[in-house]
Amino acid sequence: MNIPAGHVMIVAAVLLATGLFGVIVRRNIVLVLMSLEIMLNAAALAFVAGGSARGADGQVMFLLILTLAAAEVSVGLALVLQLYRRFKTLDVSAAASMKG
Amino acid sequence: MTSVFYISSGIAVLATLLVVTRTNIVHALLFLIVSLLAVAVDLFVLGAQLAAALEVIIYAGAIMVLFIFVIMMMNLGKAEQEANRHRRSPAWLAAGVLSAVLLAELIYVMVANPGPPVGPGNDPREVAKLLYGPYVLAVELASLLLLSGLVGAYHLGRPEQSRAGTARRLDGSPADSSSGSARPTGLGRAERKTQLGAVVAESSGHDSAAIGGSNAGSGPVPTQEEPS
Amino acid sequence: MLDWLWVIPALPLAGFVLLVGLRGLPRPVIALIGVGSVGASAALALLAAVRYLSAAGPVVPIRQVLWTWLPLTSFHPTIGLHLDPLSLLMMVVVTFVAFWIHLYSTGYMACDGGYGRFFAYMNLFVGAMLVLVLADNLLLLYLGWEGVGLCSYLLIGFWYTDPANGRAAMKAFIVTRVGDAALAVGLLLLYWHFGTLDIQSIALQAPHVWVSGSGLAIAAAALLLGGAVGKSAQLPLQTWLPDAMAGPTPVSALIHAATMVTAGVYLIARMNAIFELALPVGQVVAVIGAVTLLLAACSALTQTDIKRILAYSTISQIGYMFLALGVGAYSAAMFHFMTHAFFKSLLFLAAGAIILGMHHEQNIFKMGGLWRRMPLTFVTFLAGALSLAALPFVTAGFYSKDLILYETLASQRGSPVLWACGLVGAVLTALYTFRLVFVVFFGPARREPQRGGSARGTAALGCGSFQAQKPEPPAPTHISWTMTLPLVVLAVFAIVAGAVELPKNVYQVTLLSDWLGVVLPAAPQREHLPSLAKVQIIAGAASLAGIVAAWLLYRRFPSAVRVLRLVRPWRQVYRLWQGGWGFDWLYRRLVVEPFVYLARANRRDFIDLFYGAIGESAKLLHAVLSWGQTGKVGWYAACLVIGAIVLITILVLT
Amino acid sequence: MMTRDLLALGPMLITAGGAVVLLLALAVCRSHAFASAWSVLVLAAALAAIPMTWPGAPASGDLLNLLAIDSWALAFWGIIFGSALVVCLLGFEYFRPLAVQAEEFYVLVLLSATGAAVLAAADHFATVFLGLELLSVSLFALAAYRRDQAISIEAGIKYLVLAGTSSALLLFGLALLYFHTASLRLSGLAGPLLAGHPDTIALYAGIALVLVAMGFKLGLAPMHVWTPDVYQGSPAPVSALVGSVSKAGAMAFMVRLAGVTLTGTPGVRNGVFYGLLVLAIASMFTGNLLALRQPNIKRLLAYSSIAHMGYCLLAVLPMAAGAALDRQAVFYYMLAHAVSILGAFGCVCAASENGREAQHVEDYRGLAWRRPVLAGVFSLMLLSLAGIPLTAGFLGKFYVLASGVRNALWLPAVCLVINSGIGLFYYLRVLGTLYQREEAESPDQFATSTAPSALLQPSPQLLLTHLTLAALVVLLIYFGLMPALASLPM
Repeated sequence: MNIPAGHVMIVAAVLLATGLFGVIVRRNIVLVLMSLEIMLNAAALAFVAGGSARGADGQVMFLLILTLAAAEVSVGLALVLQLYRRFKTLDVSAAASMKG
Repeated sequence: MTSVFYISSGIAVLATLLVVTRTNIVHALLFLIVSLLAVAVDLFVLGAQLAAALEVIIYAGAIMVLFIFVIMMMNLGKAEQEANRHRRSPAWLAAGVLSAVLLAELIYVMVANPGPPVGPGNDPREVAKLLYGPYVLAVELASLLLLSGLVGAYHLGRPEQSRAGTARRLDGSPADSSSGSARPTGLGRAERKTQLGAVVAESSGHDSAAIGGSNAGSGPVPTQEEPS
Repeated sequence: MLDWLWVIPALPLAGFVLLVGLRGLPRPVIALIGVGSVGASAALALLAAVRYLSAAGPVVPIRQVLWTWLPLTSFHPTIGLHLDPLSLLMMVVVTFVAFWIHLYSTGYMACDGGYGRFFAYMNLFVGAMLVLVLADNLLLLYLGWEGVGLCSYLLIGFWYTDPANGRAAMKAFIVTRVGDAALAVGLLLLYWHFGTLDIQSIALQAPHVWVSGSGLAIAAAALLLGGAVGKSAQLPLQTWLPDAMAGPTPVSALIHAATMVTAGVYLIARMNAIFELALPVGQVVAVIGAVTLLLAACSALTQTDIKRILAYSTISQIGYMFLALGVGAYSAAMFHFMTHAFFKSLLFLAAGAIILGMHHEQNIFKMGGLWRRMPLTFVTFLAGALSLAALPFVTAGFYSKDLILYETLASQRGSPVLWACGLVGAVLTALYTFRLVFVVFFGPARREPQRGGSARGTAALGCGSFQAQKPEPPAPTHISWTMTLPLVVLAVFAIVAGAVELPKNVYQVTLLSDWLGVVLPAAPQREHLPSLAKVQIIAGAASLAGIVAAWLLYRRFPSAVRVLRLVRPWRQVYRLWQGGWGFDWLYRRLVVEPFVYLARANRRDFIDLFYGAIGESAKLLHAVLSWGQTGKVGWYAACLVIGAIVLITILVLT
Repeated sequence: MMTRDLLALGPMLITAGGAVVLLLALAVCRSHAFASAWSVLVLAAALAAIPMTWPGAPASGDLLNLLAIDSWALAFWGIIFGSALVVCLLGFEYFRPLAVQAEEFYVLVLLSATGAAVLAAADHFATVFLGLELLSVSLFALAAYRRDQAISIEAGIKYLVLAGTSSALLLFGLALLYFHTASLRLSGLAGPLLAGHPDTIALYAGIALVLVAMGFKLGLAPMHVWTPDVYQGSPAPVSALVGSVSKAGAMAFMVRLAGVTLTGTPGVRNGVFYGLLVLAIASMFTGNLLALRQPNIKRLLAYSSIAHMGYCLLAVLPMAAGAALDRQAVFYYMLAHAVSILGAFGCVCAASENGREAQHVEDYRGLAWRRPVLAGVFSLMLLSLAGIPLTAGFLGKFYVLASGVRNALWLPAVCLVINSGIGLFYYLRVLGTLYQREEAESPDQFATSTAPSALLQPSPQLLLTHLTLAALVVLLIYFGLMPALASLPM
């Protein structure tokens, strides 16, 4: 197998940047959460790529990131419910009363 | 194998781009699942079978199901197309430029320092050995992390409490703490249902218990009441 | 030995904290805390003195470092106490006198609305003074110094509903601050040169670092003197003290006798090592003292307000102390400080009793014939007055003043001119003191005083019918034992306290000077010493002459004064003296009005524009940055990305 | 061996176990008082366990190889658990009148304190991110804890999205570092950086991403934007938690990171140094300028904490030498900051009535005449934040400045001094408001002996809050006068 690991990292970086883009521009809170998942997934991929030539530590980190994603999404979706209850919308820009 | 990697990576990137640009949230979600599956293929190619399996089972499986639940519960399909009309505004351009700059920097870094080549990958058994060897503390901490997510999701996702408490508080008079934090009474439960009715309006037949159950995500909520 | 030394300043401070923290306490509890803390402190101070004096072997200063503040750097300001004979004397006198003043105040202020506040401030005042006295480094001393200044401000303006009192407090604060600024610069100078503010190490190093008479030593001493002059109300910063009479009378007693004004004397005595290196400044000190004592005595002669007379007399007496310090007779200055503390506090307290008895009448010419009505007050006041007027061979005041006069002649730094000033001052002192006595206590009664000078205290302290809203406190209808006992005790001390140091032709006692000699150098003596007896007789004669003159002018031929006041040049002089030699007028013209004018003229100048521009640009930046706080999540995430881009760029490129 | 490991982990085990036990107990019986008392007890036990563990155990065995439980970590555990304890105390009376179910609050506080403790002791990428995330995930829910309030939900969402983003960046950075050094250990970084590793560019990029995440947690400009919104929207005890526990954990890790990554040839400053320098100066100015005219007291405190973290970085910058003095300065600064910010938010709690938080500066107008003791405490806390002598804040700032001067870091030191001046302006603005009279009142407040003393008779609903504040005042003065803790060996 002759994939340069740098290429895997580049794929991960592209996913990360795409996720960032999503977080910045999307107003739908569910889409923002999805973008977060994309970013976490990208980081997880990077860890596995980093570990492929070495011990299994990369996969352990992958697993740990997975738990993080699960925990974050559960709280995040609960917040989505609350947002919808308060503002009757999923637009995060509705929740921008605090500023200045 | 090499070509598989590049093809699946291409699919992943493409699908991800579609995720962040779609107006229809269900479409976006489907593209996200495609992206996750493509990444799972990448992981498999990299020799991380366990990671690939978990990516499919947990990411594309469990976690995405959570999203689907929420989307269905709120009946988001149509409403959200309106909210995303503002595409291709200057904000999108600026965000695109920012992300692109960051990406360019990262790619520059990776091209300048390509790092070691990809190795053969690791057996799931090695992962297991590590998990219950040097990483045992990390596993415990991960469980605490899940616990924390669970408690948080429970608290936030729990249906509204008796409205009486809220109304009294809005008046400014001190709410009676016992009724404020106690389990909702029968009346409260009924009210709760009506309130949820508004939330779950036109949802596809999930009752209120589904919210609590789906949000916890990682298991049953210990103090959740019986579904009515 | 004396590990508990820190308790002595801590007690009044704790009393302050308690009184401020726990408000709404019943009056007896307030009195118990206020008086008890100072009383306990005084008892401990006496105990410390006994322990210290009875210790075997040579007198060794005790140093107690409580803790080091800011220990990490080269600058180690310690919170430490230093006990040597000088600070011991100050500590004992301060706590002792302050205790009696506090006790007296429980009666005097009994009906005042701000009872708790009063005792809180008084305790803080004493605590700050003790910190000042016991400090082992100049920084802590400065802390106490400022604390004393703050308390004087609070107490002078105690009845703050009357704007005049507020103005007087402000004046005291601002005028002394002029001196404080000089002192602060002096401390910086000392720190700059010695790398420490520890008093003992400065005293040790000073002779090695600075040559005697070097410019820097003179500058340092002059700056310290500036501070001392401000605090001790000497020329040219004396103007605040007469106005400081706006406070309640016990406050005046405390300021004049024990705490504030003697701080300057203490500072010079404490830093004598610096002053010994700057003899020209010592000359200045002596001249300031001599001139001040004369000017203030003249002013005292013309005042009609009983408290103002005493105030000018304080300035004058501190002038004596400065004179002694200037000629190098440090222990004579401290001796006079001690006797002065007793008789001046006595005089103020007795004056307070008179003022209460006269329903807050302070004009002496509206009093008269009080000796019958208030016999106890009269006797004690007389004791104080005799001591102040330095009645020969009987009173403490005579011995201390005589010592100063003698040292002025005997010291190499003294001169006959200074001595003559002191002597004239002595005549004037006796004159104005007995003017006061004769006018107030003899002659026809001009107003019916309250009977009560001798009344035994009753348990229930009745108060007048006024309420606390009145700026003046309502008068207690009875003068309780708490007010008379301090008078008696202090009267005894005003007479006998001189026994610690007697001239050798009377009965040689040199307790005080031997004792203080450990820390304070003796004045260098001339070769041809003047005859002790001759000097004494002249001084005694001066005092007696003053008393007799007072009797003649104010008792025997009172019309003479009235006539005198009508004569044209005398009238001018009288007005000049009464106005305190016009210093207030001068300062208003020279300082206040130009400053106000400049401030008005400068309201919109270019420096303002500069600062305004800074302010405006800060506002502008604030507006820009606030605009960045849009509250939008997407923008916030973009900020994260910007941060990432910036950091990666910086880290990778450098 | 195992026993010693457990002992070393003791304080953390106590909080984690305490959280689980509390959760189980809540399944049986819900009681706010019990939950509060239990969490206070647990945190007190954790605090008490710290001296037993001191000065920390050497890493040994599987249990400890992910953490570095040294005196540094233990000292910060003291701050973290102590602050969490105060937050629990404040929370009891804050949540009591509210209709919100309050028991989970304590579980989450315990978990977040555990997370911060892990972060403070983290020596391995796994523990870095697990600690950080345990802290964050608990804080998401805590920030949104008052579900009945829109701004609380808003704060929760903002924090979730941004913390999620920053942790993704952190993870990517850690992955980069792992990829290029083959080590998941923090201390594994020093070697490659020193030895002229071929992939330094990637290493620095990875470190930069880690710094972004830590800067986010600490609220350093330009990653500071979330701070005011989260501080404002969260319930006041949670704001206090964010200001103390979360900052202490992140700063402890920041120093570890700086100690490893700033190493290099002495005198040669690498990119990490300049990165931190930019963060420090930007944070000082941004925080203070934003606070200048801020009318909301919670936002003002948020901005002030941005500036404070910038000040603190001044003592992190010379960490290359690893001088104990600089570490002590950072520790003392964080200690003082924790005490002051907890006290300030405690005052916000105490000033709030019936669940309505007194957020606006105007709410405090004339507080000194209504509740003089509270106003006095608040003034003390503000003075400490402003760095006025005789308070802990002054000594903290002094040490940090001394650290900067000792290491000839003139530019940030000058910036600190300038910013202290700017800072004084808005602290005094709030102080002035406290003492402004609302209307004419009786002239001699001090003397009215009939008025019930606020200290003797605090409103019974806020007894615990007042006692907590009193304890904080004592600590503030104590730390301001006797910096004994500043010379802990670290």
